[in-house]
Amino acid sequence: MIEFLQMLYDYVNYLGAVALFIIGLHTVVTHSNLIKRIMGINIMGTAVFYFFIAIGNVTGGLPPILTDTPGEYINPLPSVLILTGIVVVVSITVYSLSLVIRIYETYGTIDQDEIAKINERENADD
Amino acid sequence: MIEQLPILNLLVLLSTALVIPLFKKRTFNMTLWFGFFTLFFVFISSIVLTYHVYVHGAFYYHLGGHAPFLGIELLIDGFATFFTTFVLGLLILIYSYSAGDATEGISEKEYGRYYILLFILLFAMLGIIYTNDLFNIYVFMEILSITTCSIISIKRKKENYTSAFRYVMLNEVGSLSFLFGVALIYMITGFTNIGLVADALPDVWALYPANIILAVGFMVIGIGIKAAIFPFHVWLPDAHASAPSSSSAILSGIVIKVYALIFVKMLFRLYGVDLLTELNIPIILTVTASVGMVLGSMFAMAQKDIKRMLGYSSVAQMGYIVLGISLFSYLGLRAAFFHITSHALLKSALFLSVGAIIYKQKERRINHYDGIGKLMPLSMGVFTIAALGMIGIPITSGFISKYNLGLAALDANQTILIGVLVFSGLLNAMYYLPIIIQAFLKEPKTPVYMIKLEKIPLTMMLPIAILGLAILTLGIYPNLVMNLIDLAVESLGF
Amino acid sequence: MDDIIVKSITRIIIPFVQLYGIFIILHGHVSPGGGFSGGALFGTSLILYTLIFGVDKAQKKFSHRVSEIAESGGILIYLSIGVIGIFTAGYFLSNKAAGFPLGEAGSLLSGGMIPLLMIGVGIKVASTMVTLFHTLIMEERL
Amino acid sequence: MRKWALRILFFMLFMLMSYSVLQMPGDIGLDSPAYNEATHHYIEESLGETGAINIIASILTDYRAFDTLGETIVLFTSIIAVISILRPSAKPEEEEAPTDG
Amino acid sequence: MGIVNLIIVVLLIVCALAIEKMKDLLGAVIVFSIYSLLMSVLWLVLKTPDVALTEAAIGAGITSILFIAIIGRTERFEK
Repeated sequence: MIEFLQMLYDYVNYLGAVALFIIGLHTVVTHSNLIKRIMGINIMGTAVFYFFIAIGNVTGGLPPILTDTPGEYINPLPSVLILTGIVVVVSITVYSLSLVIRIYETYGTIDQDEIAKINERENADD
Repeated sequence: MIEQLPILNLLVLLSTALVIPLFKKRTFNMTLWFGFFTLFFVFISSIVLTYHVYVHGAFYYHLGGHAPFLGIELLIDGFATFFTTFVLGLLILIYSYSAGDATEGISEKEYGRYYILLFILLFAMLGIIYTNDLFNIYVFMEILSITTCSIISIKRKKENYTSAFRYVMLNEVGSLSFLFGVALIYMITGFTNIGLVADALPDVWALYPANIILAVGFMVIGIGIKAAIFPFHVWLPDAHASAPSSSSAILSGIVIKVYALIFVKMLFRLYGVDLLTELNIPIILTVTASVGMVLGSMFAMAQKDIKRMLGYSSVAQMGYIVLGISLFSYLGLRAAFFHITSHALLKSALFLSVGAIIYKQKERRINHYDGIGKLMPLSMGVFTIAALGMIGIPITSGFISKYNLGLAALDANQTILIGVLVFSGLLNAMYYLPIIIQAFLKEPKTPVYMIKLEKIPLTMMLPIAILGLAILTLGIYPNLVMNLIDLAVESLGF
Repeated sequence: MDDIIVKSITRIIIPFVQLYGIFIILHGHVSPGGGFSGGALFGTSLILYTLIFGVDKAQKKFSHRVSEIAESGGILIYLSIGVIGIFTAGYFLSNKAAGFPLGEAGSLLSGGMIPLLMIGVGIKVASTMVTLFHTLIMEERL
Repeated sequence: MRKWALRILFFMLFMLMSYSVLQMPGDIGLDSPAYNEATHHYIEESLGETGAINIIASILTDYRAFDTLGETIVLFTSIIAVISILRPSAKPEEEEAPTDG
Repeated sequence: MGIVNLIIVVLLIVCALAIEKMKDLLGAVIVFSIYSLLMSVLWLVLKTPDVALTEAAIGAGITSILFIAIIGRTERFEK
């Protein structure tokens, strides 16, 4: 039991990232509110980035900026990939937010289910 | 000098997109000609590249001159050059069409932006085909997903906003799943270069199987969503139906094919046949492809809007491509590649001719197409050729690809797949033939005010006619591209 | 907001935030930070200006034309520095091989093309953030 | 009902992934497979090859500068997309009532 | 250091669940901002200052501002 808990403690970063990923995915899939779904995408994104950072981590390591301090540096590559990733997710967020504004202006709601209802009603009228 | 051509292609496309907003007065014609020259230059240079690769073999381009395990690497081989040339050639046709019909729902102020997005889209597609680095694929995939969504939503209608929103959400889930897969791969190999990862995987497979299984799952699902492979196709019909016609042709004809190409690249370059066979991926893919082929056609039959029908038909046709890939054999891959080219031509021809009809008649409902063949003989004629190709009638390119698929299935001893192919062809016939019959045999309902034969700008007519000819040419002389396809298949390690 | 205190404090703070943003962009190669974070900080200062003084005033300072030029210009700087590499070293985006002076480690003028690229990225990110904010909060009007 | 089914499904997915995660290389540090010769090369040689003491900056804008280019293009695309959606169109367009297809 | 890490991870999960549960979108955005800040602190703990700085500026700063701007233009409560 202690060993298992110790193992969980060792893997806390990976497990946390996985949990956040699942929570984000759940938010995207189940919620009908569009802004909530965008938040879900953001949570998923940070979870993946967190996973990357956890891969690059070295216990007791130094930040990857060369100094005279003795010690091992952490793996710099994941951080670089993440810097790119963060900006990408922000761009997607901004784009979807602008879509939300337009959807609100044309439909008067930002709820996926209500939008589907409105669409159905209009198609029935044709 | 020839080694610089791939990067030059990318840079030329990119700078075109960047320079368009700098024009003080964005006149439509100027943008158009400027873009056309760019496309023409890139097309010529990619033909030169194809020839070079055909004669001298594949080569690598190391960005910044760094070794592949440090930096990013482009791989220019038969696979990349053939498909870039093909994509560019098709895009020139669609571009010329869009010069006449970009008006469909796009306001005049947006023309410039539409072409900026188009060039960035092309940049991303070329980049994604050239690159040999997993993370670079992710970055290009994101560029591709934003541009595809925005060329849908640039048409300011409300259904465009909702379908673009659904598309962007699913796309992002797909991209992040792919990135998670990349993380899992990076965790055990320490590389993002596809070649190096592929070398390392067999050793790692024994140590950390959980990583690889999860990574395969995430990556297949991620790209599956983007390529609209069967269970993940929900976004496609809405998105493709609501976009402007030229965009629909690009989305349905080219973009999902590019994702299919990444799918191929990932399966065969990254994981390799042995590992995937051990994970039973071929069987899973075969089953989903067969189900997708049948169900996609069935959904298509139920549609009243012609563009939605074409969208569902794309889902079914992606099934054919995945079926060819899932056989994991030389013949299967060859058939899949031929179907990618042939379906890109067919679907573009269908969307463009339907676009011409919508441009003229402002009508998208199928049951209002009575007698349209008499009013617009050329558009409807090309529509007929392409529809016959979809069904798989001889002398069209669709027949050759189905024939090749059948051969590949026989070669793999899976005779049941032939039954599925024939059944799916019958289903195709059931929804394409009525339109043709209706268009040519019935009398037009409202002939009074448009009795004149079609009067459509030459820039729109010419691409449609060329596409129709190309379909027939490929149907009669398939060997025109077969050599290049063989080269492409061989470059994947068969 | 018409509060005089808020306005004066913002007037004092904004130059410092912008200076800090520029500092982070220029010191990207010797300390944490770089084009993205610095550009985002610089953009945030302009967003603050917009929040306090209103969109109209902010748009006078940062018009559509300026933002268009800054956006394309940032990437074009990046590209043109990369293209130098093609001519001198044979590879796009080469640094040392292309003959950029590496300088003394740890000083501001080191790293060859790295600070130059960071400046391009910083311009791009800052202008993008501001333009996005303006576009998103602006009510539709003619 | 559907809500709970989905919750259970996601929980099972979580358990599955956690189970797999526990079999992954956990030795965070110098022995982990990701800390390979490429990492050592970045740490030891980057100063000589790029002249920047911030390794992240040297990878970001030298070794993998093409990714950064791609990323600025993502930003560029997103802003073009946002403007194309939100910026008011020309005056005559505006007076037209939104038409339905 | 491990304990700090653990606490932050637990807080992150709590924040994520709160974002999912909250009906008030403005509240959810504020929690999201806290989430981003926590994430950037966590990345600082994991010795990646560059990423932490970027996340603090972009994730906690600009994304939250944009979310709030959008909520101001649309609805505040989820149905």
